[in-house]
Amino acid sequence: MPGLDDLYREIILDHYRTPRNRGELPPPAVRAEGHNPLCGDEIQVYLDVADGVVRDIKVAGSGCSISLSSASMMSQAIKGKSLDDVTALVNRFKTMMGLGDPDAISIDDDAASTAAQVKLGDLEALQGVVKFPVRIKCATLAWNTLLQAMSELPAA
Amino acid sequence: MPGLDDLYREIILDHYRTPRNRGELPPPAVRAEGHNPLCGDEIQVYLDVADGVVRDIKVAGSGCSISLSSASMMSQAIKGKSLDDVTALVNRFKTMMGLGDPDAISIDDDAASTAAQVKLGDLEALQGVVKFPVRIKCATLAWNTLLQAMSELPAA
Amino acid sequence: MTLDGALIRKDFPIFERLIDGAPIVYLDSANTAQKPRQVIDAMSTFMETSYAPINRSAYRLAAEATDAFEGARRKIARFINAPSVDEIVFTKNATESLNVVAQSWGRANLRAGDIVVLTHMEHHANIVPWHMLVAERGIVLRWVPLTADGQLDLTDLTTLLDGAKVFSFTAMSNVLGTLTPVKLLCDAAHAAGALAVVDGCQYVPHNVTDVQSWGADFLAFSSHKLCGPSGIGVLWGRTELLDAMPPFLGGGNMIADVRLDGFTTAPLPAKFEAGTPPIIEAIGMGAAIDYLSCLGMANVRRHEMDIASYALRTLNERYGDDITIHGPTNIELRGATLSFAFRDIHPHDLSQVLDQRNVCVRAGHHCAKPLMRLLGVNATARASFYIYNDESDVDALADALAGASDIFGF
Amino acid sequence: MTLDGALIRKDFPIFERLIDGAPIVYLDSANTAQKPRQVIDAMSTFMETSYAPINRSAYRLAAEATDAFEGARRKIARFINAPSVDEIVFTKNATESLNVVAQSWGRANLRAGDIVVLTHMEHHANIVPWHMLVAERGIVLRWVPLTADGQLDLTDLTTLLDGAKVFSFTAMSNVLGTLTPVKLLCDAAHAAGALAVVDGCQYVPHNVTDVQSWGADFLAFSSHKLCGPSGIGVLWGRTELLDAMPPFLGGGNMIADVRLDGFTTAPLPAKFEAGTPPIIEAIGMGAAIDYLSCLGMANVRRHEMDIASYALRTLNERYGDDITIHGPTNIELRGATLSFAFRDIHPHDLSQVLDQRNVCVRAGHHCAKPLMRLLGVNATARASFYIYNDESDVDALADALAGASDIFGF
Ligand SMILES: Cc1ncc(COP(=O)(O)O)c(C=O)c1O
Ligand SMILES: Cc1ncc(COP(=O)(O)O)c(C=O)c1O
Repeated sequence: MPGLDDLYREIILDHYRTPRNRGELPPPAVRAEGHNPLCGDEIQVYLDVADGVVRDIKVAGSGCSISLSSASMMSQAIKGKSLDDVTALVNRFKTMMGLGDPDAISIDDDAASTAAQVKLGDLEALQGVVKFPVRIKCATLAWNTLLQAMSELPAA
Repeated sequence: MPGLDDLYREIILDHYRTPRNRGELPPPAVRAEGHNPLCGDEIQVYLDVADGVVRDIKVAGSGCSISLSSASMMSQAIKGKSLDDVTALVNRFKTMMGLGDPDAISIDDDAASTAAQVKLGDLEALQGVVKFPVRIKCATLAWNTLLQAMSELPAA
Repeated sequence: MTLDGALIRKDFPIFERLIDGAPIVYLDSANTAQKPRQVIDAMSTFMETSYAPINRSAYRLAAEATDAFEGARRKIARFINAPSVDEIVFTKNATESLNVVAQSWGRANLRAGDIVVLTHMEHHANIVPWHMLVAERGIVLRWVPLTADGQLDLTDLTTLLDGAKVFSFTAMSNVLGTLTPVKLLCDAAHAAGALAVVDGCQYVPHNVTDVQSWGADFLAFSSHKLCGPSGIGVLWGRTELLDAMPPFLGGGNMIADVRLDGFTTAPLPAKFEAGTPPIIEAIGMGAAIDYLSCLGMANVRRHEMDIASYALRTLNERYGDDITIHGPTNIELRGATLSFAFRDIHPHDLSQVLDQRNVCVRAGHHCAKPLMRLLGVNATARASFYIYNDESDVDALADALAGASDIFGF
Repeated sequence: MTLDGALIRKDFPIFERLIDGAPIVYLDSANTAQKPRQVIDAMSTFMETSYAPINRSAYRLAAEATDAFEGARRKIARFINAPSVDEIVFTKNATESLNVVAQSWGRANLRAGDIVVLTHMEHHANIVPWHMLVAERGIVLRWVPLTADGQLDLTDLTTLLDGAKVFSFTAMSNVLGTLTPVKLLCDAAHAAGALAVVDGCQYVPHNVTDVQSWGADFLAFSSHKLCGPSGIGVLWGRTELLDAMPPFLGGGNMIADVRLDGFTTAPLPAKFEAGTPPIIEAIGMGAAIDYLSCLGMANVRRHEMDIASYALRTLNERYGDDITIHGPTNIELRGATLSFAFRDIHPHDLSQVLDQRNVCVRAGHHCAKPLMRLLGVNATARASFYIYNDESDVDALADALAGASDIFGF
């Protein structure tokens, strides 16, 4: 059985205690809301994109250590990145979470290899979550909310 | 395990092969229809009552040996009887079928003892049906249809 | 591979039971199938070692139970070749599955005068839910008639389907044994702009099922007829349809959020699975599907064709005009479910007499009263064969029929 | 009689299982209860020796199975003191039971503007079905508020019930553990001319239940919370009400007759039991009720009061202000279900950490989001105790909580 050390790595607890990019953004930043229906957690992602680049991102709401630290690390990782890079990162992260869902299979080879190259950085610390399948939904909550925010961006 | 001899007594097969009082009666005789939803059997009972006495009864419809012989014996047994005697006979017959349902409990002592005195005659042959619980519904189909017909009689 | 009924029977503890000193000749599998040790053990072991709530708790025992439960869903998706596991909705039985289609999809999409086409050989489960919409909504039912040998009469199918919104039909009749041309019917429904709803209750346990090659829109079936436990059924539906439908039952698990003033629904399949699901039953159904898959559904079908051929031949040769077997005589067009009339003996009496030799056949209307009326009977006797049956069971039936004549004195 | 949790655990095979070398401390029975060997064996034995269809066939095996199935129904009727066994309707779970009330009784009797009163501590199963009628029919919901210690605040009950058609409430909160004054609430509903619908999901497994002394109109509960299998629940309702209601699901078994142009319904309880019922599950539920009856429900209640007292005392003494236990402190007013907040640790993390010591508690909104919002939290941790728990389990919980502080560095 996996131990708690796999889950609660120091860097995760650090992001949990001191979340980065916490707060809200006024319009025209896009706002999306995510629920984890299993535990009641609610997260809001605010996304400010200009010229295809994430200028700013903020995260609000409440959740457990895994969902909030994942949100915090995500916000750090994507700030300043192009939307293409963000998409690649999301795919990379979801792959790490073992989410080989049918949709993912349809990614073409190019995109898949791009995804493999994207650097996860701090996010690697969340790898241990895979051993605790129930928590995967916590780790991916912010990411799904981010995807939703991106889908609501005005067409460029 | 009970044997088939308990069920298919000679007298039952006789009533099945040669049903008594088979047919229909024109109005003002009352008509009631009974279904056995389990096997699809359908029976019609026609009841002609005057001055509180069953002047005539006919049975139509189709069914298995148990339901049709029970109907035939019933028709013989109640023809010419007063409605009170018929009610007593129905109770007696249902008691023999082991139908100690909550409603039956509410019969007062007088009625119960009257019921006990009513002569079943040929109908005793159906006693073996109790050992085949699934067939009880067959044996009582005509009787329940009779009760329904009685409930539809015009008030005296 | 040829299946060996006698060998398969060894997996089913009930065939060790003796009644009056003899084993049971179970010929009522179209009603409900017996359970192999593998299914019984899977359920017991799960309750003994891994029982826990599904999907709602963070501890390991619950994660393990959830994996087992969702694993069963994946097995079912593969078994019917569903494009996505999220399209497998657990219900309590096929009846509920068909009611979900009629009540949830139907209420959202059908208005007065809308046409739903059924066939004359449907089970009540595929009739009454639509009758309820006739009463509630004023939809109109049309019925595909039957040929003399109990097949669908498709002569006027195009006319019947003209303007229809739904064509709901069984893939195999539970009375006549008739297999219907499912793919052709799905295509015809779609050509008319109607949905194709398949009642797979009698088909899925006995044949290779592929909803994608059929091109069906919905499929309903039950666990208990495929050697799994009672208390669980499946509704498969295409994602777009399920996504667009309103939920059916409200409660826990099917929601994304609940406030004092309203609620939002969870994604598929949770949206249609309100309340605590049939957890132990899903484990059992998964084990049944493993068991059947191991035999191979093509082999199951071949085994049943062999038995059905032998049964038709034996009964007809032995009893000639004294027996009338309903449904197609061409084995390619039927399963191993035989409804029959024997002399003038009422099916109920017949079943009772056969039971004295431990031959279990069902007597009744088989929840298909419209078909019974078409056949001009109140009831039939029905012998239905499955993997654990073989030619010896046919012989037992044929022998027992002889005994029936004696009692009723012909 | 005093119950001995350690002795009772011996009847439950799952407590022989070791995870990381230690047995499981199962504190999630409010979610779903574990199964005693008696239940597991009853189901296995039934499948091994007596499995057959119910009610539709004439052979002995089927008659035997029918007797067993209907015997379970009689046990349940006695267990809740129903006036008639025909008032016991088998459903798939309590959620379906409540949906039958809302959808079948509700659609037939509720119009736009009609008032349904709920409480602020209801489970989603007793909220969403009514929300669906709000959306479909325009009925109006009113909510009985709570006091600071998690009881129903009945100050304005008469006003809330004024003009109401239905008062639907839980007999025990699955979050707060609060027992509600069921008889008083039924009387108040009736005084206002409203029906009294009791959600007995959390109450029936833990207390003596008597629907007649309550004077209730409907009662819903599930088998899986009272040590029976999943896949089966019960709706009890008064005969006059059930008789007058339209059927809910259409299909086999619930009909008297079916024609091409319509159908008529069967008498109770068949009218509400469309399709093949949960046969094996009814046998299991009957065995669970035998098991509980043998312990004695008054003893079960006393046992749980003892554990709840000990838990409140132990946790409060040991953790003081670091722990907040929701719900009444008076043991007479609560069951052994404790929701709590521990320091600032998120319940999900708490549950995960407790699980390392095999302490299984649920973290989440417990399908009661409106109540969560009232408490001002997204989630709570919840420890719920049952017959197989004892003081040692409380100690295990208390010890494991200490470990949680370490990880989160307080
Ligand atoms: C109070 C209450 N009502 C209803 C339910 C729903 O029960 P089920 O999930 O068995 O349908 C539950 C359990 O989850 C409950 O605790
Ligand atoms: C063709 C057909 N459809 C539907 C059903 C209903 O299945 P269930 O009773 O499992 O809901 C049956 C079985 O009784 C059937 O044979």
